[in-house]
Amino acid sequence: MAIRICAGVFDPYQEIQAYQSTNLENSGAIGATSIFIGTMRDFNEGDAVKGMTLEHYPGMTEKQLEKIVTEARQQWHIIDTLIVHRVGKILPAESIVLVAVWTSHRGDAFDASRYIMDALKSKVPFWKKELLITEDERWIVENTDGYKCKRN
Amino acid sequence: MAIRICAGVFDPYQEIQAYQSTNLENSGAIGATSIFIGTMRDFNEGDAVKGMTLEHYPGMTEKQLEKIVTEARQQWHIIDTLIVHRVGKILPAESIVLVAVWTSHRGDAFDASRYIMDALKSKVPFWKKELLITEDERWIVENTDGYKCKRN
Amino acid sequence: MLMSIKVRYFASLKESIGRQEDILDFKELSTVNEIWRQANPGKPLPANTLAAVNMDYVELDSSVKDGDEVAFFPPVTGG
Amino acid sequence: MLMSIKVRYFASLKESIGRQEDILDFKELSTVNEIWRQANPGKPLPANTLAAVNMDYVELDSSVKDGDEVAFFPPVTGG
Repeated sequence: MAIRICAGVFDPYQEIQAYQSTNLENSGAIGATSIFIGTMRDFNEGDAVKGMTLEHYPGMTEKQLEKIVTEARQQWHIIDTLIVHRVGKILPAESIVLVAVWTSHRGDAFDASRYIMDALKSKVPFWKKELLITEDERWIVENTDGYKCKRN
Repeated sequence: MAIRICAGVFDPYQEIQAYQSTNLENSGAIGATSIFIGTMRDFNEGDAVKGMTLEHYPGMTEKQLEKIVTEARQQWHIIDTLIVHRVGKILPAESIVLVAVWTSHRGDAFDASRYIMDALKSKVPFWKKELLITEDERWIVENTDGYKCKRN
Repeated sequence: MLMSIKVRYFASLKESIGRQEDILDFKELSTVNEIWRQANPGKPLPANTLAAVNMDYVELDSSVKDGDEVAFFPPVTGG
Repeated sequence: MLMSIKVRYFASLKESIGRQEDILDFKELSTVNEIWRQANPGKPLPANTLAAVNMDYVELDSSVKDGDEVAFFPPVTGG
């Protein structure tokens, strides 16, 4: 289990592969890996966005993430997890968050990665301030629940 | 949108990165990537497994996968998808399947990747034959729905 | 006119039948069920067998026309 | 005995208050609400503000003891 708060650009695929090769090599118990990567978009709420600053509450961030992983482990059979979250100044297309969950069966991997992402979005003390192409700055007020886009 | 049936070992992270750099470079619309990787375990139904052969129905495999992706696109806002599936002889810890879904919002990414995996497991003509360490061979009779492992 | 139908078998069903493919000739429009019976006389279709015509899933009473490819196979286990 | 409480503010709340940290002294056991009032006299706690004591979420009527770190911040927007 690893949690990393990252002040510079990170490559999610390098993070996963490095973690796997150190911690999960030859683990024949792994049948499923569910990975979520959140990336900065260049458009939000109808406005073109050219950058973002991610503030956080050092210490509480890690404490809440650890709590979320513990809760997930109580609900699903999890072999391992990796969470990386960016802070500081970010540009569009850069990675904001990586959640990887390794399990034996796919149901656990899907359920747990979704649980961790939803809990992270609602409980972990990160705050985003957007810089628009108009040079205006604005705090994002609230995360959506993320599940409103189903077409029918 | 890409679908690839692969007769040799594949590296899911290389597949994703190659696909992204060719098809999705500088896509500022992407906010979420949901990736599922299925890997061969060395243990199944109480027995140690040392290898597996994956048979498929060429042509129908691709047709059914395309249909599943079309169904997913009708239900969720999807920017792009990549599916890679292994066939032939496989060893434990090797990748069997990769499903990657790129979207603007995380709900669509989670929902669609899960939908694609579930549909793939129930509809796409692949069949697994396990080789046990006892040298016995056996066909896997039926895929589970994958969602029975919740602890409480 | 004679109808020619290709029949394919996969996985455990292919092994239990001992063949992977049949080419059958029919004198009239047939069904998937009828094709199984003609290709495998005396052998009932195993429970849970799935059928496809031209690579799409069909019910066993679906009709089959000249040139169709009919496939029989056990539940799929990919992913 | 004097209690010393560190109060921290984050994000838009930090900007609107114009401070990121206060150190307050109390003569008796206090609550999160009371700490806000003493640190920001005359300024009501903005709606939706979240509070944490020692990096765990708490209700506003939770009690606070010597050495605690109390934090106030708007809804989180990470991920």
